[in-house]
Amino acid sequence: MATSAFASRTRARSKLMPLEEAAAMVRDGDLLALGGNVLHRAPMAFVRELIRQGKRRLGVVKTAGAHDIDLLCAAGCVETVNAGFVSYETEFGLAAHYRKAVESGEVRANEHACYTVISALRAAASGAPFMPVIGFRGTDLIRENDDFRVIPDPFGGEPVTVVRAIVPDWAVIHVQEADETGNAVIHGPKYEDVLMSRAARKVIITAERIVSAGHWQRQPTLVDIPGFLVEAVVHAPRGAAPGSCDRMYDADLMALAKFMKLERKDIPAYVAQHERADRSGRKAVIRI
Amino acid sequence: MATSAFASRTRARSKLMPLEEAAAMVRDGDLLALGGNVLHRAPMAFVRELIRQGKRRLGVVKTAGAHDIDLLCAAGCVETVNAGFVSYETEFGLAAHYRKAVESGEVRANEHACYTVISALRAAASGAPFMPVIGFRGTDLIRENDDFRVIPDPFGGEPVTVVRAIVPDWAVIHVQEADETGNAVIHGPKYEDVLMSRAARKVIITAERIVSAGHWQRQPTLVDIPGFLVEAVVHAPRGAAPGSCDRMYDADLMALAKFMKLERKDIPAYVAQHERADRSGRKAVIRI
Amino acid sequence: MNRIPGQPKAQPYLQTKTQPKTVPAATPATSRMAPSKTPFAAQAKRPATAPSKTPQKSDWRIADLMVCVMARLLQDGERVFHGVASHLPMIAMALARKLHAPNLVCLNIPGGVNPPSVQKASYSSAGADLLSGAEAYFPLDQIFDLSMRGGLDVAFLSGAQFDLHGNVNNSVIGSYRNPKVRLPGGAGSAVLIPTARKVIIWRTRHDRRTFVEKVDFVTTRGNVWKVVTPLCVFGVKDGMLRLESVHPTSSLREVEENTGFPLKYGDVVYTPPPTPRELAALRQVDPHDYRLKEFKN
Amino acid sequence: MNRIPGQPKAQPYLQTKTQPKTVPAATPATSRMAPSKTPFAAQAKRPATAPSKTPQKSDWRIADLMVCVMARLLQDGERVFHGVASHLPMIAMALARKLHAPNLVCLNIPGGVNPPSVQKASYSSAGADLLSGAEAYFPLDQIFDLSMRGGLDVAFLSGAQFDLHGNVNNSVIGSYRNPKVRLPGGAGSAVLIPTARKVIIWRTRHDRRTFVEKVDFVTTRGNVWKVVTPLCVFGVKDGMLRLESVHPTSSLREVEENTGFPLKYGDVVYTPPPTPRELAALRQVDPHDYRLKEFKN
Repeated sequence: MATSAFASRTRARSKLMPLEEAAAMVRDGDLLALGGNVLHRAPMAFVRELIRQGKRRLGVVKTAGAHDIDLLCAAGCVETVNAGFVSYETEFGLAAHYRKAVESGEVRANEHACYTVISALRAAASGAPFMPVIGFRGTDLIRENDDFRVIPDPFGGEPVTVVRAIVPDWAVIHVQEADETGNAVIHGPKYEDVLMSRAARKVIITAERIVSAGHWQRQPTLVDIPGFLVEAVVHAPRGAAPGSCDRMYDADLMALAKFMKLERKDIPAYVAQHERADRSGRKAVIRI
Repeated sequence: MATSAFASRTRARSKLMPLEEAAAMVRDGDLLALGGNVLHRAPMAFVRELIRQGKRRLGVVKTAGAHDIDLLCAAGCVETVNAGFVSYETEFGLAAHYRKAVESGEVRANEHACYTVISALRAAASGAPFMPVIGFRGTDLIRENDDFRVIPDPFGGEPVTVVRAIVPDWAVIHVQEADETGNAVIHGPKYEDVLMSRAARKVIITAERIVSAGHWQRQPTLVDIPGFLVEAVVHAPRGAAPGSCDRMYDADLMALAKFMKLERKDIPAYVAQHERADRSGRKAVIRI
Repeated sequence: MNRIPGQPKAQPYLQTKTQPKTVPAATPATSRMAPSKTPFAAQAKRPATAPSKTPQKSDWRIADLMVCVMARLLQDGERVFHGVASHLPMIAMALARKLHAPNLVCLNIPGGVNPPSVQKASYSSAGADLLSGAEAYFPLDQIFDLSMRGGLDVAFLSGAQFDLHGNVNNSVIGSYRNPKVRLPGGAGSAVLIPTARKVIIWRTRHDRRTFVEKVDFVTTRGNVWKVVTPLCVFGVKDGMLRLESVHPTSSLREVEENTGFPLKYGDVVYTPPPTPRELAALRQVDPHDYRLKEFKN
Repeated sequence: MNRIPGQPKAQPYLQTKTQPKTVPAATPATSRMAPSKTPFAAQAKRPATAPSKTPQKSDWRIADLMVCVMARLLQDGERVFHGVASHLPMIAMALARKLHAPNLVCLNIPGGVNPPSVQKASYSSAGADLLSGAEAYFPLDQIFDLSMRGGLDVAFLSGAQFDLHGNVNNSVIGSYRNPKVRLPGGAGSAVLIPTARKVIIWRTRHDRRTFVEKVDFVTTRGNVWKVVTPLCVFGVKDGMLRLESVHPTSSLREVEENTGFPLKYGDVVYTPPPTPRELAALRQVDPHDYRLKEFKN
């Protein structure tokens, strides 16, 4: 194949930028889909940067969140959480900051089933205003959450619940590998991240490693997120810590245990502590 | 990992069976989703076996079919075709047998957009009675094809077209590699095959190569179709010929050109010619 | 520790083969919840590879019993799902696969079909370790789809409150808009409990705050099949929870005193305790005692 | 061969830089369709690597012109899709990427994002060769989704019949239920023409059976932006096809005589012929002349 004839391909605009710059694109009031699941591969460096930048009134959407949502709630950045589950699994129990913020009325918990989050994102990805969710019935959530309706089946079957599309302004996804044009590969479980990248208006990738463009040309089917969907690529080593990142590091349970003891007033100092590490990634591609 | 403690896993029931046996499970009147796209990776050996077994009144669903649908129509096996496109691309033009069968009224062409086939299969895969298809509007197909309705958006937007679920009785998918429990890997383009495997009631895999169980344990995310969804695995070398099968063989244009000259009466002899080759796969796993 | 006297040595333990002993109605109960946090000293000293042939009460803990009970409920070939914060079902599924259900299809959030081991899932039942070495990849969205189309046989789910009618609450204590306690949320249960063929509820607390007259909020209801607690097993009949067996460490009265709705029961039997074979397999499947984690909060 | 006299050597060819020459209204036309099957003898003898600096009419064929016209319609950075049986757009997309749109995002059914070459796609524009060596994987279902959510810039689509109002028929000649001719079907067009930001229709036939007063069946209608034929280019204004340029090989009268609906036009210009740079790049992109394939039926 005459790759040489297509030399221009490798000169595609680099989307690599500093964490600060990428986070600065998020505006107060934006709706963010956060990648990963509970303590795994959540974009924590990005979350901490949002807090350092003092974002307000954010919406968050995720099937099952933990430290990401808890921390954003602790910092007062959040207005609404659309999720099926927010908690630190067994080890650390409930997400205390999230819980308090909801109980005080500061944050609105727009509870979904994890699947209705998926369905709402599928609706967004396919441009549809809603998505049928056949199994979602007999729950008080239909009454309390405005995202649901029960409609007749035009083909004569039983009435069916539909969920309104959720279109995130941003999907923020932490991956193991990305190139500067935004092509990204998730190793291990992908959770809802691929779907989020299709549902959101814009995508920000934070990545453990920046690989050279053309890295996956031998196996393009491995690329989970094609670069043309991506707005920004941030080099963020240990960007999911203190959560886990498959093949890179496991969750830092000691750090999480320490965090559990923090009160709300301690959060600014907590995220400030992480600033240097969070912003330690490469800012530009080094061309050889 | 204590794999030895799980020795029973490798003793899972083998689903490997002869082509004849797998095809015999299909009953007259069944609805079949056929894998691949136009001349690529369609389950041609299986299709020819269906013809040899004299199946009748089959329904077929596929986004874009070519030789598979044409041949089934030539043999009089088909009642309804649900597809977005049936033709041999540029080289060989229209699918003459399909066309004649529809024009004579023998076969009903239930035309879809390729995407409404996908949406109808997505509905089936998610157990929903229908799926919204926002872009399907202004087409006479809504009037002529009973699979479509226009319904109000319960969230107050514009009315939206919905497509009825299509639940195939069988997805028949030709792959490069499968193990005897049904785990299957498609190399190259996957087309709608993965979706079909989720939408259909039962799945039949025909495979170029049968690999040992546990073959993908180092990279389970490579497995496109998990064995537990699969009813039968058939070893079918050159099972997509005269179409192409990525990394194995390209389309046999000479053979296709010859086929183009056949009339309907020639079809029994044509499929009989292929019988030996089609049934040449291994019938059982050779355990070492 | 409040445990009723151990079973006689001659009693057969395999639930499937024998008629378990009927529970005496007046067994005394003195605590609200069966403790199971601390492993028995005797157990801790026993080498894991050489279990006693004739188990005594000191051979097992409530966590062991619950896992074994949950494993016994699974049949070979079934497709079974566990979610997040689900160490007991995760281990029960691995145990069933090892014992009587070699063709069980174990499904989980990270998408590992039949993970070869659960030994690395120390703090999470949703991590990459459950995908590593698995047979295939079948992640959460597809598991939901599978259940929606009627293809999921068993789902293990939990919650904070349950009532007689099988309603499940994991959303709020108090009102939805102005909650006294915001709970984690129902996760997948609001779509899985209505659609999975059989739903097994487990909960490591059994008290009147958990088993209530009426749940504060119906997060979901549907095909609840069994409820496994530290005290007993409920089944469902005519849409109502019905006591099926009482654990040998508890009593009918203890269950009654710790349940906020009137108990329905007919012939109630003792839950057969873990057999030596079960315990041995359990030690292999979960050598690090992750099954105790859910009892720590 | 029916070709109008070649353009004077001094005429600038780059559409973007110059005002193309206005078409004389009375240019004679003698055939119903511009032939383009047979390459010019002169062209066949000319070494592909050394194109003439001053192209003559014999430098290019209608297939070349159509591909160049289609390529020129694409802007850098746009996301463009071609489907099955689509050699001309496939080559046009590769050509645009090579020439003026290096950041074009080329999408296709097999899912290869920016395939490095289309040189193996001899008999199909939907095969694995378009995925091989691509930058990423983004297959058909996702391309449709992308268009539904407003993210597809350009779709290349075709059909058997078109009318003044931009209706497209690729379903049936005659009635849907009882067709005289069953056509292949609209493939993706029924959802892409309404949703892609811009739709470019191409068709290698231009006659009164193709451009009709009223299509027999509306397979789809919507955002048709341009229609490229062997004779001319139509644009769309106020929901109606409007002649924009006539190929230098044709004439206004020829277009008129071969179009089944009344022509709408204002200032009609000649389509700028392929430039030497375009032709050189085209020979690199498509050295095996696959662009002629669509003219063979």
